[in-house]
Amino acid sequence: MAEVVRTVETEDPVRPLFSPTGELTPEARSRIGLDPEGLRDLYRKMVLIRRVDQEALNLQRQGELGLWGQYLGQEAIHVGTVAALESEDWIFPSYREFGMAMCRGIDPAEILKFFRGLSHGPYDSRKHHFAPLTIVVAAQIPHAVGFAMGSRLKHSRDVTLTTFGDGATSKGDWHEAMNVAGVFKAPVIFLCQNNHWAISVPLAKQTAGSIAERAQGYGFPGIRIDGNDVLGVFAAVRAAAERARRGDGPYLIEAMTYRMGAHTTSDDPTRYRLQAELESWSAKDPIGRYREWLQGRGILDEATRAAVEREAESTAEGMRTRLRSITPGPAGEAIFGRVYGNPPDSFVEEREEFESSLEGS
Amino acid sequence: MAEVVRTVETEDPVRPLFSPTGELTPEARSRIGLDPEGLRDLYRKMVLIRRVDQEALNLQRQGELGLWGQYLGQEAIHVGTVAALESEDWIFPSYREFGMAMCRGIDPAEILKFFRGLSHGPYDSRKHHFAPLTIVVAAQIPHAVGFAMGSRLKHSRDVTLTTFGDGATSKGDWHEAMNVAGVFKAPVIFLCQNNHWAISVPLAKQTAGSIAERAQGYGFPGIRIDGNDVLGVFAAVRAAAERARRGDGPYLIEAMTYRMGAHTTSDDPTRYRLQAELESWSAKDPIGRYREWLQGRGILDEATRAAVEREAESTAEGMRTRLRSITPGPAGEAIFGRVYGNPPDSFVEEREEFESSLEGS
Amino acid sequence: MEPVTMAKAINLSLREALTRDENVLVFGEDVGALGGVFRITDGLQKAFGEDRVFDTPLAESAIIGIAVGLALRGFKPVPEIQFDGFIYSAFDQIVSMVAKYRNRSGISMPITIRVPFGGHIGAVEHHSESPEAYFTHTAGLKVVAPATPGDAYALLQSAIADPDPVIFFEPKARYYLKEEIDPVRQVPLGKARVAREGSGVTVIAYGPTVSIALEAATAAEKENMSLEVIDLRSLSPLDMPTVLESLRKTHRAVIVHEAPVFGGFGGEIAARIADDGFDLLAAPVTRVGGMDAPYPPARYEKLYLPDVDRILEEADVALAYG
Amino acid sequence: MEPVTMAKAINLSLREALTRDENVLVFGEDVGALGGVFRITDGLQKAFGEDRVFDTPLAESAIIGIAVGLALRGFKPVPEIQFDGFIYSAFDQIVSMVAKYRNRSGISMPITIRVPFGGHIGAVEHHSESPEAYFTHTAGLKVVAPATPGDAYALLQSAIADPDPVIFFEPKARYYLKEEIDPVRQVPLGKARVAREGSGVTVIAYGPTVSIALEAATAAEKENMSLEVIDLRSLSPLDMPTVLESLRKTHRAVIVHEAPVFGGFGGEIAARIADDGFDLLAAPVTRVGGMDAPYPPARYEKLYLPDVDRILEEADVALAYG
Ligand SMILES: Cc1ncc(C[n+]2csc(CCOP(=O)(O)OP(=O)(O)O)c2C)c(N)n1
Ligand SMILES: Cc1ncc(C[n+]2csc(CCOP(=O)(O)OP(=O)(O)O)c2C)c(N)n1
Ligand SMILES: [Mg+2]
Ligand SMILES: [Mg+2]
Repeated sequence: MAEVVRTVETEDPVRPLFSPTGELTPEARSRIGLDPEGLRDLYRKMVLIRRVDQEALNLQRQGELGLWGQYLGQEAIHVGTVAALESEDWIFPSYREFGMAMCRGIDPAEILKFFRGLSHGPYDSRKHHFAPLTIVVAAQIPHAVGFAMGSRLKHSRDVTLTTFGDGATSKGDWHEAMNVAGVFKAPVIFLCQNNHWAISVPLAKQTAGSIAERAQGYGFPGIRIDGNDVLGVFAAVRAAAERARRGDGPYLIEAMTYRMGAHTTSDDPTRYRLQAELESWSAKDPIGRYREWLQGRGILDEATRAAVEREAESTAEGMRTRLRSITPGPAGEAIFGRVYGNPPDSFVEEREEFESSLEGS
Repeated sequence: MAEVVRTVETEDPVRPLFSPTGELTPEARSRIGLDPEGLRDLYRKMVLIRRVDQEALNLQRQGELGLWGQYLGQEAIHVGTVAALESEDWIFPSYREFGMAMCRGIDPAEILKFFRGLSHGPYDSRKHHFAPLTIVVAAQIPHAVGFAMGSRLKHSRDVTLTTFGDGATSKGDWHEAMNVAGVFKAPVIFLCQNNHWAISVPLAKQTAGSIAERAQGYGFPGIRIDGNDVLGVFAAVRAAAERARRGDGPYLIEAMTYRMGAHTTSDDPTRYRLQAELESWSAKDPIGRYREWLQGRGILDEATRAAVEREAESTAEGMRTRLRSITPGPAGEAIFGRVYGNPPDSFVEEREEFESSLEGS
Repeated sequence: MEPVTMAKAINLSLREALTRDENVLVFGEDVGALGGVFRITDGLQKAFGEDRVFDTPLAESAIIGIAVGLALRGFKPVPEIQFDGFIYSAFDQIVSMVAKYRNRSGISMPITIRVPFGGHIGAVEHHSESPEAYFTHTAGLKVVAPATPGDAYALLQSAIADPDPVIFFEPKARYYLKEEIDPVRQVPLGKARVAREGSGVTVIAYGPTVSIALEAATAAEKENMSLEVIDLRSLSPLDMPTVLESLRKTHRAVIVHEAPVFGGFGGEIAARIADDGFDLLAAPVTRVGGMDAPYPPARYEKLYLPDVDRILEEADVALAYG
Repeated sequence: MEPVTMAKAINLSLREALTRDENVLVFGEDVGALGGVFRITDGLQKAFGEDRVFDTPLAESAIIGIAVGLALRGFKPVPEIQFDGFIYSAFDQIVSMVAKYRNRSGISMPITIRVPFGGHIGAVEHHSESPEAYFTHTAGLKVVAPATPGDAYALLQSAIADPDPVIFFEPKARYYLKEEIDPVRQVPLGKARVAREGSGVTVIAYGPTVSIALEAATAAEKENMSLEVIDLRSLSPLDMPTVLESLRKTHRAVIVHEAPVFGGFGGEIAARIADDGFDLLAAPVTRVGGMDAPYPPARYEKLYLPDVDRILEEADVALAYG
């Protein structure tokens, strides 16, 4: 029997950085490898994306967007993750990663076309190495694995990261992708944003087990960390990425956080969760905690802080203005334009008929 | 963070019965709870189903069956599992569980109708508490979980067992079912027959991880055991079943064995595996090992052994004769008879037309 | 009884089923405390308890898979798939298991799979699909799509009572249509209805397109064109007698559904009319449907979907034909 | 070059593609050392290495899902689904991702999904399905089904070269059909062929039913009935011009496929003929297909499937009509 018993032998550079409960150790924090400018930039980005999140919510309420899903409370994961990766590393997001997209330099007004009902995929994924937002839960996870397998085949050093929610871990695609990644030692990082809720379903009804502990069942390591600590997220993703770059294969990071807002603007959380839970998590707010840490070290002065607030305001303002100024593209292009690379004649005719019928009306 | 860290707290009555490498401990073996008659019956059943497996192979070669998939080498799992369950406990099999079906008292000649192309489901699942053979890998696993959830809702004490191969553990359905079972604490036993191959794909290319260790990720225990030891299988299934009956929820058993034959009669294993591997496993043959153990304890004398051989011969002979005597049912009934409980008029008409067209010809 | 919305009618029908038969179970994503994203199951968990109305993990294939096991255990599962676009990951369990299980085992599968479907709600991708043709082609399944609150109530009763699996498509854009419903009125599976009598052209619709067809008929009247509107209600089995009956009067037909026309269910209807009704036809049977492209961003859905004008155009062509 | 079987022709076509373009990858269950359960990929792993021809775990959804990722990375994936009946668990990845990804992102998905399909091989359940209608209805996909070794070779070249996703259905019961093939002959997607000229009735077939249609034509000749046989080759896009061209001559059509008739792809063909070809028709377009029941046990498959007699019967009816 012994010969067939297999356990995870690959070394784990992430685990030593964290306490058993998933807190970044003081030593690891002190050796984070970011200069004051870099440390401030993490703060700046968290403030910016939170302000934009709020602005998008306002826009939805004012009828400018069909839908909005806040990431309020999950900013540390969005910012820490992108900062830890190299710009060539592709990210395969779910639908709540607006903040990550911004950190990749995508114009927030452009992304909002998605929520304004103007486009299923408004930005250039190849330019930003950021795959389209994916509505079908977990469907992007095997894509990331295939992409990472491809990177290996091309002997490229880039790694791939895919992120998803706690609910996504219940889907068959999550499992099939994890297992295939393990078999092919694909350079891919699985980042679970465990925000405790899948719409109205709490974590305890989503799974009776531990998500992070599942990794060993696929032959690679996993860890549960504090997802509201931007430096912890940065350190974990950085270490997991370096490991994957070295060719040591996949890693699963379960970042514990909390969905402070509604699932989306169509949702009413008062029907299923208690205010108290929310309050206990406000105390762990990723921005507040990090601000205090920076201030405690004298890395963030009032002037800088005020400047960041001003920048956030103008970013939100700019987004609002640009969004309002967007004129929808022509219907023919929007409906037929990107379906085929080599459109069949019948399809071209259908488009022409459609377009002439519009001129007609 | 601490509050969200969850680990498997339910007690595990199976683990203490086994050594770290999955061998039943001498103490557990001595306390197996079977009298000499019961111990002999396990031997008898293994011999019977192996002989019938050989007979079915012959029948296929003689053109009497369209296909045959041998379970040669996996008899200990088939026999030990059924012996450990109560007759009301439903079993949800894959397609290789002919031996289990026989142990449930199903006439082997009847089951062969499946492989003779006469029926998709030749036996009465409700009578034998044995679900139909399932060709779609892993598809039966969620059925077992739903059935077990139903047993709980009906406050019945029966437990459900589903069995599948190592390849099946790569499917999304396997994962979704495991997770749902954990959440609802369903009284279900997941029995993986890890025979090291999925057609031509070896275990190492099927997963880089450990199947048994995955259970904790779903909130219940799992164990890897020697699947060629009938008493080990019996003890593990019995203990897991008692645990589930007590309401402690699911259990995963990974029984290590080896597919000694081809995948099916359509397969040619010489294209992908070495004779040497086969030989190393012949040494662990479940029947030979158990016979020696019984003889060592004077529980099996030559007369009994000869009687069992004779019974096996006549069972095979009887199966062959009954199979040959089967006359296929009428086509109308075979094609249309069981599709709907409340057949639409158009469907009834189609059947009538079909049947009259047959009279025509 | 005052008028209720279709959403409420379905809720009442589920209550009735849960009350009448203790083996009826309602489950799916967010159907419990939340009452479903459309509030169709509102209050059911409170009324019938967590054993009979429960949330599942986010796993469509398992939702249908456990329904099969529960049916084997003697229950009548009524699982919900939250949106049309998320039924695809349960496709294997539906097509290979739910639809074929009785044929395989002789054991009935009284499963009713509720699916809000169709567009016109301004949603993001995957929330406006019309996948009915994938299921009408699957032997062993029955497929239903009500267009009114009353029919939704009654057809759901029939679906749950039926021993066979039923895919119950709810036109989500019509959840807020209101009408008085009669809880005792029975609507069997497989029976279409004439939603409006007419003499010129038969417009065949189901689910969300029935009200558009009726609008078209009203508009047509002003142009002295008379449209008869047939609401199929059941797609499989398909009520051809009612369709042909109408053709005997009009000799012309236009079929309307939201799904893309190519390979859509309209093709089956048109093919049958053109075969069984060959001698009745004075003009080609035409189809008005979604474009042969994926469902577009919300801003463009009205142009993608069938509307009154496109129906009237085809009716004009049919009347002017030959 | 001496005659080769369709199985060999597909193998040669894959070799050619792997040789010509280093971005072509072949993967799936058992395609490596075993060479596939039908030996279609025989020797490819040895010739091109484990990086380009590899076995995957038993996970159809992941097989298609990684194909999407590999396509994004610049590869041309040619995944195999081992049997028709096992494609359903990949349905979400195919319908929601492969088919719609370009529409969503502007990035092409040059993926060719090979699927042995159809019956007549005496197999157990789920090994004889004809799921083509589920894919022809899915905008964004192209669907191909060759009937001869030469077309299988050429169409696979066209499918792999095409920037769009193609479901490539291989008629497994015809894997051993033999003919000489010409590797330079090109067959574009979307072009049907007249497999046999005739004047009385047009028989429209694809994949496994083409040879049955040709047999029927031969048998018909003896009864002085002349059948023209059209081999569609591509189902989507569908070559209606070639079909209508034939109808102008025969004015009668019989459609033949193995899938159940109800909601099958024949409905789309019949509906289009009855619309675009309304004035050409001297008789109703009829369909010969599988029964509207799940695929039966092997002993009964010949009775379930279309055969020469059923084709001739419908042709007779068409000719005798009116
Ligand atoms: C396959 C699928 N099923 C259902 C839905 C509907 N839905 C959208 S988000 C969601 C919950 C997702 O929860 P989680 O994965 O934790 O992500 P979060 O929303 O918390 O970020 C559900 C059920 C979907 N989009 N896709
Ligand atoms: C969903 C699905 N995919 C592919 C197949 C074809 N197939 C039949 S058996 C098999 C291998 C199964 O291996 P395993 O689960 O280990 O069971 P074993 O045959 O070893 O008993 C495969 C790929 C199938 N039946 N179902
Ligand atoms: Mg969540
Ligand atoms: Mg195996």
